[in-house]
Amino acid sequence: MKQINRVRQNRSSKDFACSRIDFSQPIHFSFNGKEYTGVLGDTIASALLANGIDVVGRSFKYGRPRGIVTAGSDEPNAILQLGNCEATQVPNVRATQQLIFEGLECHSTSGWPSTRFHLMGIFGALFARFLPPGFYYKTFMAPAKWWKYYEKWIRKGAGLGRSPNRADEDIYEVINQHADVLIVGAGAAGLSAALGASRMGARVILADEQNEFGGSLLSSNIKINDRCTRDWIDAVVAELINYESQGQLLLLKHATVNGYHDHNFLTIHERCTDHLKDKAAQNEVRQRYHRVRAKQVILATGALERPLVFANNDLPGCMLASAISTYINRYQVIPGNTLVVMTANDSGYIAAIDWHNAGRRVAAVVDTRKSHASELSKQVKALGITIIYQSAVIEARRKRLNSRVCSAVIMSMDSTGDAVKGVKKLFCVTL
Amino acid sequence: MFLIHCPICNEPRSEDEFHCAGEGHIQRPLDPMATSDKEWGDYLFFRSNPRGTYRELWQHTIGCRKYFYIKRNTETYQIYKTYKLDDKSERVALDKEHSNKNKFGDLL
Amino acid sequence: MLHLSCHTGGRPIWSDALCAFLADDFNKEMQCVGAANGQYALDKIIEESVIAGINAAKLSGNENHDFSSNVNKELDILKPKVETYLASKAQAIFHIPHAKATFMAPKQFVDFQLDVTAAGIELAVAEGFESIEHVKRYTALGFGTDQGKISNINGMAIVAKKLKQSIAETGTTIFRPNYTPVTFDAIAGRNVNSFFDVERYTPLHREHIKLGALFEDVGQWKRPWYYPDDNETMNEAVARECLAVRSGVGLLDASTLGKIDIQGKDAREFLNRVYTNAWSKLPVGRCRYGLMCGEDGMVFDDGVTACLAENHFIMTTTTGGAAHVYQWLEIWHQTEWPELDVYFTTVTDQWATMTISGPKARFLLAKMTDIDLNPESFKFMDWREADVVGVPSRIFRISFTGEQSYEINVPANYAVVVWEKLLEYGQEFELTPYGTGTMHVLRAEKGFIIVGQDTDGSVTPADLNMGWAVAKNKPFSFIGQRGMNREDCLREDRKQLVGLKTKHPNQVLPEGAQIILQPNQPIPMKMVGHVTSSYFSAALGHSIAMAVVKNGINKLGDSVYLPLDNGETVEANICSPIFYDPEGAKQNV
Amino acid sequence: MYNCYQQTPSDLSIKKQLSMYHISTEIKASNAHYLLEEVEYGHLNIRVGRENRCFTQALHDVTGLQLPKTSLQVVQNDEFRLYWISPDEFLLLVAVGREFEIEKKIRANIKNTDSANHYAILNVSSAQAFLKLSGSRAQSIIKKSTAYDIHPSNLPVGKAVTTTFAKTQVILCRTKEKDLNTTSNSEEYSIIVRRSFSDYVWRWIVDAGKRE
Repeated sequence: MKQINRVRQNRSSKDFACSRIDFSQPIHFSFNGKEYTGVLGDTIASALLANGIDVVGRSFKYGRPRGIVTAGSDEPNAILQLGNCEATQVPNVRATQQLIFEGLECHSTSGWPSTRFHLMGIFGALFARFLPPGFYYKTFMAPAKWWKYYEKWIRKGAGLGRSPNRADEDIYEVINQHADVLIVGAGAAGLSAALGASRMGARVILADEQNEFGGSLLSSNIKINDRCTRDWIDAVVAELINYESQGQLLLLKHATVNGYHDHNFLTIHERCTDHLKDKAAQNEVRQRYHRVRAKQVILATGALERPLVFANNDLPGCMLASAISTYINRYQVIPGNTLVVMTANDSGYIAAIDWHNAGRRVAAVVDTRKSHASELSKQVKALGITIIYQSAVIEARRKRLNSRVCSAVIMSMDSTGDAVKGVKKLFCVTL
Repeated sequence: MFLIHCPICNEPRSEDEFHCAGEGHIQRPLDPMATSDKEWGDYLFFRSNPRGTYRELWQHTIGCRKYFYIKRNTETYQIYKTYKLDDKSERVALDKEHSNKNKFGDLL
Repeated sequence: MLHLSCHTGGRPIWSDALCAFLADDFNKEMQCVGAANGQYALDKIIEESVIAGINAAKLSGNENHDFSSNVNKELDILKPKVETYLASKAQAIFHIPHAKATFMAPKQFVDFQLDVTAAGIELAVAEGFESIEHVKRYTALGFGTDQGKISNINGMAIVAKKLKQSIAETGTTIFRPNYTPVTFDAIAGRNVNSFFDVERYTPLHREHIKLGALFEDVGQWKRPWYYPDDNETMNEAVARECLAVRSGVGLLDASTLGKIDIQGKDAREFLNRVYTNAWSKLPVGRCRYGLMCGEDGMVFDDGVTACLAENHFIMTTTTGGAAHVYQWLEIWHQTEWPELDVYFTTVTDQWATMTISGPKARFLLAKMTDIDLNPESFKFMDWREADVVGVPSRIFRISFTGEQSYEINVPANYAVVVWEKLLEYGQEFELTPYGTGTMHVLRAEKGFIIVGQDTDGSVTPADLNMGWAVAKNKPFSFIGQRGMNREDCLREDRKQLVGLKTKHPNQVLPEGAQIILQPNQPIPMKMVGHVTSSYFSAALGHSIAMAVVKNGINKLGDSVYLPLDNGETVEANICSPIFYDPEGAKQNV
Repeated sequence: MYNCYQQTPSDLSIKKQLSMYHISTEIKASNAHYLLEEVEYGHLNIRVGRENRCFTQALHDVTGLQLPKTSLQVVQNDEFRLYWISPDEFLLLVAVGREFEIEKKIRANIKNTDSANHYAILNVSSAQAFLKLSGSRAQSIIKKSTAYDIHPSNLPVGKAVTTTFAKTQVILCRTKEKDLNTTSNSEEYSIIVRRSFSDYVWRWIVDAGKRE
């Protein structure tokens, strides 16, 4: 399949100065048994979006089709099962974090019998009214001896992946580390803190869950010293590598700081070869678990964008604004044709600008706030994009049961944001 | 995982080198055979298990093998201090705690 | 992103200005920077983070170091020029109302992974769940593998609105490790397969492999279980080994028994306090069996202790109990009786112990050493120093089989030499190596207990009918004395150790089988005890079992019944647990 | 009053088997990145309180060493090495075969023969294995095995710690610091482990040495 949502590669590279993908190296992988092509540097999510894949899974209870929402470890929907053979099966992999490699095989975990035709989906659509919260507690409690029948059916219907039923042959290692300062996250904040601490002579560990350092700077078009963010990142990392070669600093990529335990004991889950291949070579470590005792900890974990809750907000095509910027700037993927942005702060405007600059249409920016004239809103207006103030998307609509979002219902709100009045409808494919 | 300062080795060590031996400062009755079943039961089985400050006896099992006391918070897991069995200054502090406790009788 | 700050007990604090939660100052060794600290302007982030890095370095003991910026001077990376926009204030909005009431509108999802909707949360609140932790558990909000990363705050906001309170009042649920799913493999690391648990070997391990031994795990030790010939089954091998010991001589590697060296002028007094029996008069050159109890009066270890010199003893413990006993001695010495002059040192690994046992044991030993083995001078429960095939040894004449028996202790470095010579000289006497399988049968034939198998932490010396091992008149109240004199420990109908003989001599009772008095009771039956050890005795030609039975010692000769899991009920007679050589004649010769 | 005697055969032709005999008759393991060896010493375990002048004088007379002044310290001279294990426990390493002679000499030098003079000496040469680990991977092998911080600032030469190692208990010591002037990996550690655990620890180290 063609990568219909990929920004053409012959576009001048300066617009995508921070892009981290390499078009010269196509990578083939399969999703739900079908072959796709991405490029080096893609995550499964960015490659799927590039290929125009909307539905990556099914929801747990109602079986509704679900698409990619985020571009990071917070992804709730694109949870995949990975592995080319029984021994290498890995459940619970977030498509937004896993890089593609040649020959990668992955499957949706919540689509039984298949993502397209889903028994639970029909069940969910018909009986959703009868599945209130606490449904499992209420309905399946009695009679207790029936639970074994319910359980089988519920588990099969739900499913967030399965564990492999053959022994994993790969090698995993645990290693103990000690640091004066452990820094979690290597975005602008983490990199700066690492430099500050290292120059003071401290023993530092810098861990980041992404495949490269830079954090949100990697998805940003902002300029530092009039140059693209990449130059700043490279300069900082170069100095840090110098400290690393002296044994004073440990840089960890693909490494999620997962647990913060008593007395500054932290655990880091480093995925050494998961982004490269299905199975590690002999005597090569696939994943490493660092048990760290740190004297000081700096959390430079950044912030997560909070989605707004509205009707049908789960339809494929509804994404976080920050994710849209990331896919465009970092992966050169525009996940749709026409965009409606709803926002309660200024960050939504950046997504609109990125989308517009990538050459596709922004239908409107819907701002829940009162009319204002921030710098960003001026820029957006200058690009000819409509801004609708004090309004909200109250509902997303679709055409068919399994299709992605096709339009947004917009209403203006009262000043408290508690009620709505008037209806307006806009067509879009990404929200 | 605790980081415990061994007062004998005089440096912090990881919890897995240690072994907790339960509540500290529990005195064996000098003449056990003279105790009533209730007194003996109190000594043998009953522990204060408070929420908050607690003194425990620990052994640096994989290390110097010496026993020592830890004064710590059972809620926050903060360790206030560790001290040797014969630490006289703590003895005084402890007696004060006990006398305060006695004022409130069985309520505590 | 506050997940990590919560793992050790921090509680997020809501900031109205930022419309976000920030970490509290619960952990003094932790700080947040950048967006995690509510800072979004890039130049400010860099400035704030560099300072945080410097401070953390200082706080962790690097205060004497000068901040040097000699690297990368050409690009001032820590004070960069950044284009910034003055952001307008954000609005705290979470849930977009619909034209219809929430429960009538199309679904408004809060948690995508577990399909929790705004209507669902409102319903939960309406049903009376007001604490955010309860709402979370009731609706499964944030239960998925994403742990509520994008859903929790919205869920809280909806609860807050419904309850007409602020988000700060509602609070958050607490995040716990792990932030993202971790594979079990990564946590296990290399602690898999042959590294799963520590394996301890005796100095003779390779010799056992050469003889084709199968191994049994005892604690972390690998002990020879039995040495099958050709296609022998375990039962056949054990029967052959048992008969060999009873009629000729057998060889057992007993190196795993715990050995603690005790030195000091108060060693005897210390033994008096930790053992139930008396030690004041044990002469140099003699050994004594001792029972160790907890303060509750229950048996927790046993073993033989030898008097090496007036102020010098060596204590043996059970294989599995060695570490515990060692700790036990230390805690009493350090916390209660520091005034006693005594030092304990573990020497389990120093000595390899080879036991030769059987009527021909002395003939074999005589070939290997010059010392006087005459039973008049080297009596049962004596020990001697000796050169055995030229290797300095300590020989203990003690017996766990009921036969004439010598335990040869040699420094582990020379264990193999002695073992090889034993096998060589032993050919003449058909010396048979035996393992723990056979050892268990032989000791059960004699009614010797194994602590942890025939006892379970609720058995006093009196329950074992071993009152002879409890001194009545020791001046110091030894550990366990008060406990075993509690009213409950003096009851007559406590479970007591007895032997069982089945009606049918070939029936081997399953260990753990329950004992009843009347065979035809309705369920639930009244159980009066259970089988602790059970074997087929090749030497006696019938099965033997040890069991604990209520008031068993007074019921010798009575019939009891054992309902088995195959529906069959077996009849057995209560007897003395000493099945073989009750007078103890054989071990004394 | 104490039982003290020669534990090595007078007949020197009698074969001796060190701990690593379980693995093979070799007492070395290595690849390009590390070298692991078992080294034989005489081990004497000493229990004594620092205040026992009479004993410390005898020890000094025989070995020329004073008891370590601070915890975790190792003191040594050309002939002897003395480890602090706990406030009243020390490990004295002597040349192979001299353990009995040294033990006898110390006992003989103790002037006060009163039974109240409290100390203990014990020959534990068979009970523990002394392993030497060096090479470029030595550091990572140890980090995979113990939670103790082996950074030179925390574990310099001249310090010995009893700690967990591959789920067992060892006495860990840095014996040689990395020589900054040479590119070769001169770093070296010693690991003293109880005999019955030594096979497991050996295999663990060999496994850890397979990977960086």
